[in-house]
Amino acid sequence: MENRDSDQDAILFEPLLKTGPGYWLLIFVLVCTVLWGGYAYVTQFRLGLGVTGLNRPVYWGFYITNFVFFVGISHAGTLISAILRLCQAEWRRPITRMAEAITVLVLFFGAGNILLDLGRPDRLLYMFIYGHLTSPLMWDCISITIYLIGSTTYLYVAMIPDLALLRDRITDWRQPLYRVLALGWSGSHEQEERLQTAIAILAIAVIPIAVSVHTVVSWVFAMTIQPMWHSSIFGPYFVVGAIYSGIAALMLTMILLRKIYHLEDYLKEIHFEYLGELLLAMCLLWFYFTFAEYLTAFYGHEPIEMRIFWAKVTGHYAPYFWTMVATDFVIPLAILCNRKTRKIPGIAVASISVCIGMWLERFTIVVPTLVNPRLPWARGSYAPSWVEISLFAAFIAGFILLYAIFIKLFPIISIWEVREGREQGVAEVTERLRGYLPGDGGIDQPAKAGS
Amino acid sequence: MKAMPWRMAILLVLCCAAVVLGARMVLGGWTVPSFWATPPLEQPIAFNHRKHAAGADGIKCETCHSYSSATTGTFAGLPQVDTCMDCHKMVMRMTPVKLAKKPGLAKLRQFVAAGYIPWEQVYAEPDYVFFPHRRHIAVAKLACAECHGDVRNMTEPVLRPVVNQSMNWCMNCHQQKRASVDCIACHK
Amino acid sequence: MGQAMPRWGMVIDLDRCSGCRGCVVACKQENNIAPSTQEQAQSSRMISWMNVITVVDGDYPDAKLRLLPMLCQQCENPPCVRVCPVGATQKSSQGIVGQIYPRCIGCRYCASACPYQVKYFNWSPPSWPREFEQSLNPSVSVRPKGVIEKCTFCVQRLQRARDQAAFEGRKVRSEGEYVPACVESCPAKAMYFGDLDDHSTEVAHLVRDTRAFRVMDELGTEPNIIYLKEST
Amino acid sequence: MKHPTENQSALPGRDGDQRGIARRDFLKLAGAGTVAAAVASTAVAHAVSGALEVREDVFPKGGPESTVVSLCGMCPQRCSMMVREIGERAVSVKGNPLDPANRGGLCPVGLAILQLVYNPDRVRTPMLREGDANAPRWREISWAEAIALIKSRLEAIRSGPGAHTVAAIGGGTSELAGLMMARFLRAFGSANFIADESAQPSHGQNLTQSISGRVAYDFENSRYILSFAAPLLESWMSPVRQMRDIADFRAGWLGERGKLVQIESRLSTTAAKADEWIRVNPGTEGVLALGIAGVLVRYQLYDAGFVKEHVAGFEYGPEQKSARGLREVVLQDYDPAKVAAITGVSSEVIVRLAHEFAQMRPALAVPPGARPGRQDNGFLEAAVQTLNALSGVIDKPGGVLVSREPPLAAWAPIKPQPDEAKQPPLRSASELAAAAEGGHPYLPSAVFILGTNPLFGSSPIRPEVLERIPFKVSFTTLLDETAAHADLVLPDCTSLERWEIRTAVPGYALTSVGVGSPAIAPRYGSSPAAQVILDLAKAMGGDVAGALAWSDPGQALKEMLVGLHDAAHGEIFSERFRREYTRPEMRAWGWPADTSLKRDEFVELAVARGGWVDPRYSFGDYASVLKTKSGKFEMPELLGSAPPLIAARPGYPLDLNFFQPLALMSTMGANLPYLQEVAGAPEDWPWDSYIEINPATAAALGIEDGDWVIAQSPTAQVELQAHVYAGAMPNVVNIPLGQGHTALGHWASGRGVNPLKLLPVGGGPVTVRIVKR
Repeated sequence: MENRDSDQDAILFEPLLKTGPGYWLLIFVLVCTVLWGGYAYVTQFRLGLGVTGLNRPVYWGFYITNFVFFVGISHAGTLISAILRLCQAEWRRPITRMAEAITVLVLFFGAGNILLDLGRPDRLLYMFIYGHLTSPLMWDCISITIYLIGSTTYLYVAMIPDLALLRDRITDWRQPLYRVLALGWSGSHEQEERLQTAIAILAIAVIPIAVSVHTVVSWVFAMTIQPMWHSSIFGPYFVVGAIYSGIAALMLTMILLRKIYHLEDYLKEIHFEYLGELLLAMCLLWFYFTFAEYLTAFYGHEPIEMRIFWAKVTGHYAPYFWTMVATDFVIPLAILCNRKTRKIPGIAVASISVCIGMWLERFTIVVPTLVNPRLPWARGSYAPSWVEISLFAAFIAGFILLYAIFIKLFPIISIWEVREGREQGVAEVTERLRGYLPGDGGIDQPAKAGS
Repeated sequence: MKAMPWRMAILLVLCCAAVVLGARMVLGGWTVPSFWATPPLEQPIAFNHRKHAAGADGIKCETCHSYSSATTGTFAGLPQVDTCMDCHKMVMRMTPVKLAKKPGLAKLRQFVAAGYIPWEQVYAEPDYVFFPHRRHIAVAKLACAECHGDVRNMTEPVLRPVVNQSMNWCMNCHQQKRASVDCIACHK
Repeated sequence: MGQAMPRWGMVIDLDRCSGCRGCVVACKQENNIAPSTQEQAQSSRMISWMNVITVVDGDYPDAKLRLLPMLCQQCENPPCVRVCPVGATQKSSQGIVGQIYPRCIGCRYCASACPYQVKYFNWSPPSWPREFEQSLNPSVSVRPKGVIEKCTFCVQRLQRARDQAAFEGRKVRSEGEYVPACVESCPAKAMYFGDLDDHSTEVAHLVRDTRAFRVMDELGTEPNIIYLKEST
Repeated sequence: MKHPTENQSALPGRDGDQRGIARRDFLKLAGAGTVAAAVASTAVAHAVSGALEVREDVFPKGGPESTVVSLCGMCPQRCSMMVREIGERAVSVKGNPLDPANRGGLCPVGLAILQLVYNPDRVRTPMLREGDANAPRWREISWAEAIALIKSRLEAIRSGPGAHTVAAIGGGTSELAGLMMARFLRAFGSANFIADESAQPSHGQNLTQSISGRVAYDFENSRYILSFAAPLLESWMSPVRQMRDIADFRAGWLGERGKLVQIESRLSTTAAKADEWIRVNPGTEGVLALGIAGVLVRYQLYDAGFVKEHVAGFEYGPEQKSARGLREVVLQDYDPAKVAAITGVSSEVIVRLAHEFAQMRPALAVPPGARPGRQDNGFLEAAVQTLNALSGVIDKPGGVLVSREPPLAAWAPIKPQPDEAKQPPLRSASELAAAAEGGHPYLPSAVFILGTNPLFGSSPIRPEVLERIPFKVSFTTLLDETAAHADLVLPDCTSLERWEIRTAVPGYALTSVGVGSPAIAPRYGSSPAAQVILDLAKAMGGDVAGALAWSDPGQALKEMLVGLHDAAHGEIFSERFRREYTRPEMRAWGWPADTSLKRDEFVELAVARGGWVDPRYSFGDYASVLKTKSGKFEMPELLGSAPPLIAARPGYPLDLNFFQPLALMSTMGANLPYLQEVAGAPEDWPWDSYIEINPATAAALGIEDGDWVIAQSPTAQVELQAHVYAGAMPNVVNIPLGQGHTALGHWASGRGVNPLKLLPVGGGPVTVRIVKR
């Protein structure tokens, strides 16, 4: 039994067992980038934020943009996989793990950007000692912490059976780690049930948390009275954007891993088909919100807001703004609408474009407002310094690095879920279908499927 | 059962180390109570407070720590040569033999020559705190000992704060005495 | 205790102001603001709690130039205080918005939230030529790098005035006894300072002037800096 | 013991031991790791927190506090200021509220004075120049050596070319040193003490009333001020006093709101704050003044009584030398239409101004004083004073006054030296320059320069002139351009470190004496110029020593103050003055002096309070204000001649206009960072020079705000940033003065440009062209 299964899913164990030179090369490059970033941060730590491009009145720039962006990406996993789990979408099985991994790992870098942005990182603890709940930044701090804990637990719990598998399979130095983490999982019926309930509860819990996170992130801006920030739709607007970029990031990851580890058998066209449609939906939704946001500003024609509006539409930030519109709306829409282009290569392009676009969106929300503040005679300008750019690069590298390590320690596709699907999925679905259909369903018992 | 292999061990140790280090990095700027943050000081003279100030006819604190007297400003002060010399005039006349018996006075004589005594300040308010002595002594009628500890009866020179003057400590007293608790009542 | 606290406020008469920027220099000298460099000035990182903003309207020959001394407006309802995650900026019971430098974590949220742009960030450590350190004012702390600072209405002067008053067993006089550096040495006597709630004071009287206005009053921040517009 | 993960999910295990052992190891290791890390981290954490702290020595040290009343030395007004001290350190200054001139106010320059006192670039020891001025090498010498050197040189001169060939310029900001130096020279045998010409607009009075200096404008009692490009709220005579009085004047402190009209090509700070800004072609202000005069005459709007009584040369008459009186001149040559054509001010406006000027009495016209690059100074000032004569405000409230000498006790007379009479003394900087260049009447053999920097400004004393004088001694705080050309540089100290006196506030009629006592000891081995002169005198011995026998300048100063006590009117600075100076009767009678004080008490009190004031002014005392032969206000004849107008040179189409930002009006201001930060007026333009260009002109030249441009005159060119400013007149460019030092200190030297080098040698009008870099 065991062996047959293992042979069957052998390919899923490949990444943990074999490591090619390409991998080490990648690691080397990433580590170098991260170290460079480290150097940049030490510089900033020593000399103060003067080494960035920030100034008065542009108090926030790259760091805050990246913070919003990364936290947005983190909505890929937990939210998606939780939703898919709850509505028992069978096709979710190979996706959930890699999605949740993204969430957990990218969150560190989201929160990390706040640390970068602090003038006195040594006083970070004050947020916990003397925290004032009147400040949206405090709300952020809380909800992100909860989200991090929640999604980590969610990832871990759903991984226990696989860890047990590895414990029994892998005999090198990693075994003790698995032994500890597997918590002596034996796959007994009782354990199965407890696991299922745990996952179900977490899945339900995680969704509101995820939504709250990016809502609160948006409130950091919306709660001020600054023009083009002080908007009530910012909450949903940001959440939609987050999920949008999240899915894009997820599909990108899927495509890469599929290519590298030959997972064609697990990540099939149909998965991309479905996710592609989901992406398309988010794309339209995002456009709806963006349109609403800018139309209100334009129609109201408040001079203070209009200065920013024009700065984005025709002024200094027009290139960023229109690139955003192109990469976030035009390109994905064009690709995803068309069934012919809604194939893996097309989707890859769309996902990349969306990731870029969503970063630009964050940027065009944060900076132009600060550059054109209310005070009619105060003008600013902002260009990131090498420190900010290096740290951005380092953070992306850092994320990929962690992800690459994760792949070497844990199966990137939830093996047990796939098996479960294979063993019970079909029967369940048939059951469900029968449930939907009038009468007894009118289709005869699939004889072999169950046994 | 086989013990945990060394790779595993190192991994775990590093993890913990990373966590704790991170925590400490964050704690770096945290206000550390002066009495264990700073190493004990060294005073130029083994000054015996009790000998000078004990008893009903002892010298008043303000007599030597003159800045902090009720009449003048905010800045804390330490006695200077002339303050000591008001009483210890004979020091200059003492023979080396006599002085040998009184090492403290021998030192004092050197300092008289130098013109000042390099006292180490034990209770130093941070740069960002406004603390007027007279407000507390003359107006609020606090005894010196309340904030400085019972220095009056110390025989050893003061080497480290007897009282840990943290902000909470200030605030508690201010709340009890219904004094202002505005941040900028004291922060400057 | 029981009695009403004073509400310190400032009136700036633009009809008298001649835009000499004496207030700017007086403020820097009083509050230990490190001299800037040309680089800092050009990258708009110069710290100057008091600024004289200039606005040029119209074109030659009908060009008009307005000069507006701009400092922390000491709002009754300050947007910056609400958003501070650690309570490093707070409104005192006497109406002064204070900044607590050793508490500030330097997130610059207050600065982004302030519609008047009068919160200044220490982008780099303050530095003086050794000689200049001689003229530092001990009544004001020197700010480290990485924290926000702002006009405090020269709160150090209020502290000393309160100290003196308490010593003499009275309240701080609502006018004249406590005066910020900028007001003190305005050559045109264009600035007035006092307790806005005490109707006997000159400021309280001037606030009722028909020329009185407050910058961006529509935001409901209720500044305690009141300007008198130029009469013609 | 329980394992944390057990709570996480309570799953019964298959293999108890395995699990148990694993956990135990885990915990052991975790524990070990934690301990190790905790220890290691302590060091790290401290290092980190240390790295983030401010440098310890920046903590301002506390100490006992005191306040000393001193005088500001940054500009000729020399406000009385109160210096706050902590221990030995001066930590802040504020205006002395009792000083009638500044009444508690200070301008940015004065407020920044501590940056001069503690300036790192201060001269720290006497220095002797070796090598030529262009590549000077300085040898540090002791004070004793310095004194000895001067002594030997002076004695050589006395036996050689003669004592009368020694000269001194300065005293502009250190009056006491000036008095000492003058006395020293007299005792030595020379009368060549040249007081600093700080662009005082007294030229007009010189022509019309033949009085110079001590000219005052009674703004606060005026109701209408017609300012002909006078930077009243910027760098004019006494900035602080003017700002205060003009603010009072505009606010209508006598009940009626005054009107300030600024006639200027540029939207300057003064123009911006004025009630009306009249845009006039630069250099034609004088013409406009005469145009207004013409209207006054034509419509009989002038003060006929005053003109009849006290004005000579108003119309053609027997006693008249010239062919035409002013009346004929203005009626024939300056009818509104013609004036409008020249000045660019419409004739309606000219007529309106004239009527306002005639109706809103007392109405006062104010000249700008000498302006570099403008030749019309004499003409303009004469024209302006003519207006004042026509409105009859000469020596009347709200008019043009002459401030009275305070009754200071004179020092003991000195016995005249034979040399002194040999040759006529040199009376002005231009005479000195001429003498140095032409060597006649004689070549100055030595010159003392006291706290003035002629080589930087538009003074006739130029480097090559100075080079011809064999021995040049400079008393200076910072090593400025002039000091760089001196043979001997003596570190002078700032006004806060020395005794100082102020016998008059430029342009202010109120008789007052300001007294400054040293707030802190002279720093960096500097010594007050006055003290050095005393030491030098002592060294010289003989009559010189006898003439300056005081132990220190303070003593000499107090000797002068005794006179105020004996005068038995006026009073020491007091609250009473602040309360009552606004009452007109004060100006009529003043106060009975407080005679209860003994002489020394009086002096001490005067020093403690900062001075003495006498509010009395006897108006209409024409005997003392009209010093002309005729005893009348004489209409200057040069008005009859054609007005000096600037014609743009072909190829250089843009008229060049200079203006002096308040922040940099002091010769040393450029080396004070706080002043560099507020340099530029009216708009901030910190730390650099700039050239104001009208938007249309800039567009025509394809220049945008902030572009680097080159301004070329026929003789020179400067490179600076363009500031496209709607307040600049089309085809007129404005450049601020005060930047472009080649010496002075590390903040000032090499920063910005000194636009005066665009002027042809010896001044004179100039037009420029602008090209993009």
